[in-house]
Amino acid sequence: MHQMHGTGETGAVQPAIELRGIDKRFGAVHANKEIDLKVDKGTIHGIVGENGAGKSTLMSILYGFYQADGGTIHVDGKLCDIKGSEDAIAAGIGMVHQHFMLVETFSVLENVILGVEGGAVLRDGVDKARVELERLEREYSLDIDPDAIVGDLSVGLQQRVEILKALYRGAEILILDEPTGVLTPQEADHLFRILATLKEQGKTVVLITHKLREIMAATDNVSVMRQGAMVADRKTAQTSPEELSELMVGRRVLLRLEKGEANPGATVLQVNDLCVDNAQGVRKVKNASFTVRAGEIVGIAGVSGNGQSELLEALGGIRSASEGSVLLNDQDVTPGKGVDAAELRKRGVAHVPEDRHRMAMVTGFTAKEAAILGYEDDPAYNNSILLDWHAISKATANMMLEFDVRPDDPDLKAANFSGGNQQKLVLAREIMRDPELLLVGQPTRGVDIGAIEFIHKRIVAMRDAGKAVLLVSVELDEIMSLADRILVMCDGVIIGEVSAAEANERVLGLMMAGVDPNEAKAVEGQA
Amino acid sequence: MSNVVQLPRWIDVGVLPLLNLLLALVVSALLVLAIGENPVEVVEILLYGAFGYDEAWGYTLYYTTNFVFTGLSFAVAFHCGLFNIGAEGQAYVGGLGVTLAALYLDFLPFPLMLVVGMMAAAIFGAAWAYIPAYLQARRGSHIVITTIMFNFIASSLMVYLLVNVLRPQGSMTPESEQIAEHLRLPFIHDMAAAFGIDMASSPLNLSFVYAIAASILVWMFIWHTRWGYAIRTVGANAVAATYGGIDPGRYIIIAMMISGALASFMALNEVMGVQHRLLIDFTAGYGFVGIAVALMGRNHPFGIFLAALLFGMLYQGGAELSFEIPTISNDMVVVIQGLVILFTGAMEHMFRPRVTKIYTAWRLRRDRMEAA
Amino acid sequence: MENFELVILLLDATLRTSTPLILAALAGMFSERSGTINLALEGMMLGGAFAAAAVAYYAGSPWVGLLAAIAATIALSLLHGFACITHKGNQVVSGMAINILMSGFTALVGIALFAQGGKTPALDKASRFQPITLPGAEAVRDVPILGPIYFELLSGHNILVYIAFFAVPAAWWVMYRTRFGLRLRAVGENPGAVDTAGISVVLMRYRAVVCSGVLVGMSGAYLSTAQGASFLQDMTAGKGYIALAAMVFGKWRPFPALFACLLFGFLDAAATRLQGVILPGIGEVPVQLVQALPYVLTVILLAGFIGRATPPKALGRAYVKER
Amino acid sequence: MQRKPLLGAIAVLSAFLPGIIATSSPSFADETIKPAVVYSTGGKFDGAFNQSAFTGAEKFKTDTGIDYREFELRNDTQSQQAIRTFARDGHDPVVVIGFQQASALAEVAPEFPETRFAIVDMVVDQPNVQSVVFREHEGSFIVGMLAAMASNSNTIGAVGGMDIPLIRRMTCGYQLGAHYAKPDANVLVNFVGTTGAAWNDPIRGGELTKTQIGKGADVVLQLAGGTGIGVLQAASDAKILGIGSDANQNGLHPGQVLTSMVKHVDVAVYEAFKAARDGNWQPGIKSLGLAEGGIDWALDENNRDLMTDDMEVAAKKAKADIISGKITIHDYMIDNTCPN
Repeated sequence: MHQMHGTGETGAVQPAIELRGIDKRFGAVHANKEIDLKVDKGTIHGIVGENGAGKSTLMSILYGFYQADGGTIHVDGKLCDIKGSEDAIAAGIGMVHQHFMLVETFSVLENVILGVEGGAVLRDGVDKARVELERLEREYSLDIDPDAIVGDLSVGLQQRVEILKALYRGAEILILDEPTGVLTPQEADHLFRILATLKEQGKTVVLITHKLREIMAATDNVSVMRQGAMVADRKTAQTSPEELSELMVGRRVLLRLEKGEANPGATVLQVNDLCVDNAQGVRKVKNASFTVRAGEIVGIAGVSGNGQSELLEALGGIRSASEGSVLLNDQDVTPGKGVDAAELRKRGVAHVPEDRHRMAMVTGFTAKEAAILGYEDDPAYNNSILLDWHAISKATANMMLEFDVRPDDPDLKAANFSGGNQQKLVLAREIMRDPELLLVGQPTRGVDIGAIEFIHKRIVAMRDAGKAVLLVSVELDEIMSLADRILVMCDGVIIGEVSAAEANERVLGLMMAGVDPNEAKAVEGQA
Repeated sequence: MSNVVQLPRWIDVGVLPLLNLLLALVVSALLVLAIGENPVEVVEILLYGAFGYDEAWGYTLYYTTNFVFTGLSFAVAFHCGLFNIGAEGQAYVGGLGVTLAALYLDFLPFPLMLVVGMMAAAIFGAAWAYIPAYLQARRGSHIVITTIMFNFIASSLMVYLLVNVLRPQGSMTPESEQIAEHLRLPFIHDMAAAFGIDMASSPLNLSFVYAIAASILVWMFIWHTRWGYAIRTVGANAVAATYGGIDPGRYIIIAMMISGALASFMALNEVMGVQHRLLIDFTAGYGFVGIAVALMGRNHPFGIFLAALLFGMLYQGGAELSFEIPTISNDMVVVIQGLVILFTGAMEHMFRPRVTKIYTAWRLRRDRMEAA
Repeated sequence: MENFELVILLLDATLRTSTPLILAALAGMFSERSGTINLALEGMMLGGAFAAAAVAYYAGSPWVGLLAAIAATIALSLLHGFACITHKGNQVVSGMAINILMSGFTALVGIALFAQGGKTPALDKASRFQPITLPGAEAVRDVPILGPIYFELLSGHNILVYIAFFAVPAAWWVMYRTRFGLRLRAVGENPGAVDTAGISVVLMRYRAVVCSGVLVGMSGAYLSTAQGASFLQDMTAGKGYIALAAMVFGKWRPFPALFACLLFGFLDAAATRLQGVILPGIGEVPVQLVQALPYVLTVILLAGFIGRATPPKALGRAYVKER
Repeated sequence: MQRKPLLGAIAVLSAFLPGIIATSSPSFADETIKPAVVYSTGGKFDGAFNQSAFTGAEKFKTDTGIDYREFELRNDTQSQQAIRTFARDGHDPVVVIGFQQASALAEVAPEFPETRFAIVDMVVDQPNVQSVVFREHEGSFIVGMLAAMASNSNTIGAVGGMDIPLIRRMTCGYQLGAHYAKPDANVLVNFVGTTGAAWNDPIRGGELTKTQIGKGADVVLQLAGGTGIGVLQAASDAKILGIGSDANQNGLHPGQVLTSMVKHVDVAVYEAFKAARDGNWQPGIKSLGLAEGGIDWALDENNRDLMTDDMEVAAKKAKADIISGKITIHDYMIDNTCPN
């Protein structure tokens, strides 16, 4: 691991950014509560917090994407009235967004000059920009072809374009919002080297992440946010992951869920050499082979975007297999040829997808309508031709009772439930069908703390009831605390398997980067 | 988590559409003033023309019949997330189906023809909708553009058929032969006369009863069957539909074919009910009125019926208008129609924030008073 | 030689028929490349045609009419923008609304102003755009081959025809070689990128629909004050939709759109001339088939059978900052 | 057996019944009639066919002071409602303009046996309908002669509206007339379309004219209702001669319109109104041609200078010959062919 501990040379210098009492509400949601923040010049400053803690909102306010309801922003000691991105850019602030703000059909150069074209006609500006871009590339070792079409570049390179965009605009302060979410560990390391170079050149970097590993590795100072409030500022050298995670969550979390030994039975799911392509025809899952047995939880770990989503979607019948086969209780259920989500459900596969909003919920529907998604053909919900809304209401009320969904009103629009309650409703819908196999992706993403424990317990209860569970999560903690066996995916390939007992972050991290499991364990042994 | 204030239904489906309608009417009234006529007089004539005498009612409901069908057509596709701009062409081709059935199967007894005519219209209309639906579902072709194109293609095709195939020997007008007398839909006034009720004669015919039945069936289908559920799921969130095992492509095709069939039922009214032959451009823009009707009726059959009645009134009253005030033609009705689509369709969000604010304030005050 | 002359005549007519299509297709392109669907071309063209004819009649000058047409279509564009950009309304619905609205509105106002059943009075020579003879046209008239090409085909059109053909490279240059064009294309692909670059998405899209308005205004004026001599009810007769089809057929690019317009214009010109003509060996030409060809071709293109038409990525979506 | 004479008497009676009613019913001999006109889709300001009808109605209004009601169709489906509305409101007579409305009238007329209807350009066989048809080919024959004589290029053109026998009959007469005057004249014929829209598309009309001019035509006849405005405009723009039809269109582009084939729809309307008022209205077919003054060619101050003495003499002679039967012109509608 590339290490970059804080140098501690911060002190009396004027802070590059100072936020005082920033306050922001979205309707009923208090996203930022009177936030104060100081970022010293020439440092890498981390901001950590759970999903939904308000980190991105805060940075979007700094970048002029949103207007704060209250508070002031000072850049280099001067009060700045930032009304839009153009003001932030003028103040020397650049931002690399979580979802890149790039025009995919444009070349690198066109993307870089967008907004600072240097004249009404492109030609003059473009030539100057090309020279300047080459200088920046040399200076920060950001190698990239200025004429490449951005859509053809890898995610890592696209991120470099974003950084170049900011530098080209003369940014002295660079904000990166969850920059490693889509990167492999190696790419992430490269990114951190770039950030170190930036720091050496005197730039200030603000790094938003929820990954403590990155904070410890890359930052000088760190601020912690929890539920819209700024709860602590620390020098990275003087804190520990344990302290930070406690600050983030607000209480000591049980990293290991109390659960009994697994008692695996017969093989329920058998996947043989499965290949899955995405809509563009790019192979995302390459020859995956594994089994899931009754009474065990198999976890799939990996950096997001390495094929786990496609694998889960294929097993759920949403994507077709390009090659290979899938057996469920020894019967062929290879997705595609006649086997879709409906067919799999009939055979006892329940699926809690990764992206609840996009997939498992229709937010415009009422709770009871959402509660039959995928099961609308069920005779229990139908009279001869008409839907039996009375029975559906009753079933929904039952789900709400069993899974503690609040408010327990089957006629309320799904959109009016909190994320945790929506997730509980989805789990209820899928689990209460008593399936043979539960596919579950990112079960606690965007879910409040209280609900996480509940959800974890229900998943373990499924296992203990002798069901097979396949869990996909990018949260290593979650994988390690829930899974009995862990498969690691990298670039569409299942790199290897580790038992829950021998798993730790280091080994999994190396495997996620594509290192062979045996080698990874050996490296771990040396360390 | 959510910051969306859920407005009660009576505001959502009652107050907001009415506000938008009101705005459309106010703008129209200003236009009438600008032309130098008296809006009050115009409204009087409109209302008199629509309801003032026995026969007017019949005409109003006759137009309503068309608009119910085209409105339902738009709504069914809309529930599946599709903009079917092609009702015009689908109804046109549906008319061909009815005509062919009536001309070539004229040996059938009337009760059988009732069914056969309806099926012929439905099959032709659905078939015309099938191609854009298939292209949208399986090849991702934008259905708005393809349905517009198909309106024009239908128009060319029908001109060709009417001029070269269907036009009887020696006739100069591009229209088909008359369909046999015993195959025509009975007029409501004739049916009433059979029961000894005296009604003024008007083009209102049996298809009005069809329209009401179709409204009820569509309502049942959309909200009370699993297929309707599937269609709504596809419309609201196609990814979730796939996740749930509902093939969006399949339901896009189903919804569009139902939509095409509903649009083509308009031809029952026009061809079997009133004109008794296939005329060039018999659809006369009624397909487009369907868009306004569905948007105003919030895509609910009951709302659609009310909106169709409103437009039926405007059409019939508007015809009267052009008889009475030469400076105002029935183009006034077209203007109102455009404004209604603009305000209730494209600018539907204009009043919502303000109404929400007023409603929330009112609720807060009420709650506080109750607490006190 | 006779056939050559026929071809020249047909191409000559093609130029005249394509002109309004070219202007409107470019108009559609400006709007759609910025992310705003413009189904309202038909209605705007109609509005422009009416304004041009009515004002030219009173003012006695086609140029004043042209300005009026452009003013009218800019106003309609702003209305479309107000619904789609400001209120984030449905762009398809807004377009349809404007088409229907203008169909009624022009007739209504026409009747109120002129009491001629929705027509405007016939314009005299001074109030219409007149043919321009290009320099040297008369001189080369009798030169074989080149003479007819220059004299019949290229010379003798009115100024709007030349403007339309000049507008294509101009639009290309603006779109691909200027700051405005870069931003306009960017806002149609990823408005977020434009917003974070410190440029107002809303303003950018409004500017794009205004450009659209200027161009479609000219195409409307062409119909009523250059090609024709008065406004007639619904005189556009679907030309706005054909232009839209040509723009799609040209994959939202100026030069391919030009060729699509020429093709569609040619088909229209040919169909007009083939009406009721009995060709030896073929019999009567099914003119309706020729007339339907542009639509059929566009559908086939959209179906992906002859190359893919990829619309701008953000087309049809109002820009909402994501949370 | 004994009932036979009675039946026969009824049969004979009923054959004359319309006539008897028309002439003897006192309610029909009425000074205060409420006449109405339903124009076809071109609208009353089409500058041609409908406008001619409008002129006739207006003339009746000025002459008698009796006001009338009118309606312009937006599309053909409105026809029935319009006719029915007038009849129901007690309007009588109701004059319907254009062949497109024939089937609508055939439907409505029996519902109002007391109302007197008239239709121009088509025959509707009903006891209360007067059908006014014109022998247009007689007029187009004469303007064909004039066109051929006025042409320098020896090529003349005609642009028809809708491609129907009614218009083919006129183009045929035009051809025959041209060849009568100049056997080697080259006659170009084009049609705008096959639907009602062809009557209202001046831009297409202009386009076709430009092509004919390109092919060498220097006299072009319009036979296209509202579309014809575009034909004459294009002819005038190109500084060649146009020929009007239906109404006298010589004044539209003075000096650029050779003559007009006048079809007196105005007279037909006026006569129908007047006959109804005077109580001598007759159902049945009324065929109008040169002899009856229903068809003519126009000579006035606008085209005086275009007309040579030769031409004028020839036209007048031909007119006399047609009336006298010395020249018979083939009627295209008899066999759907045109002899060459």
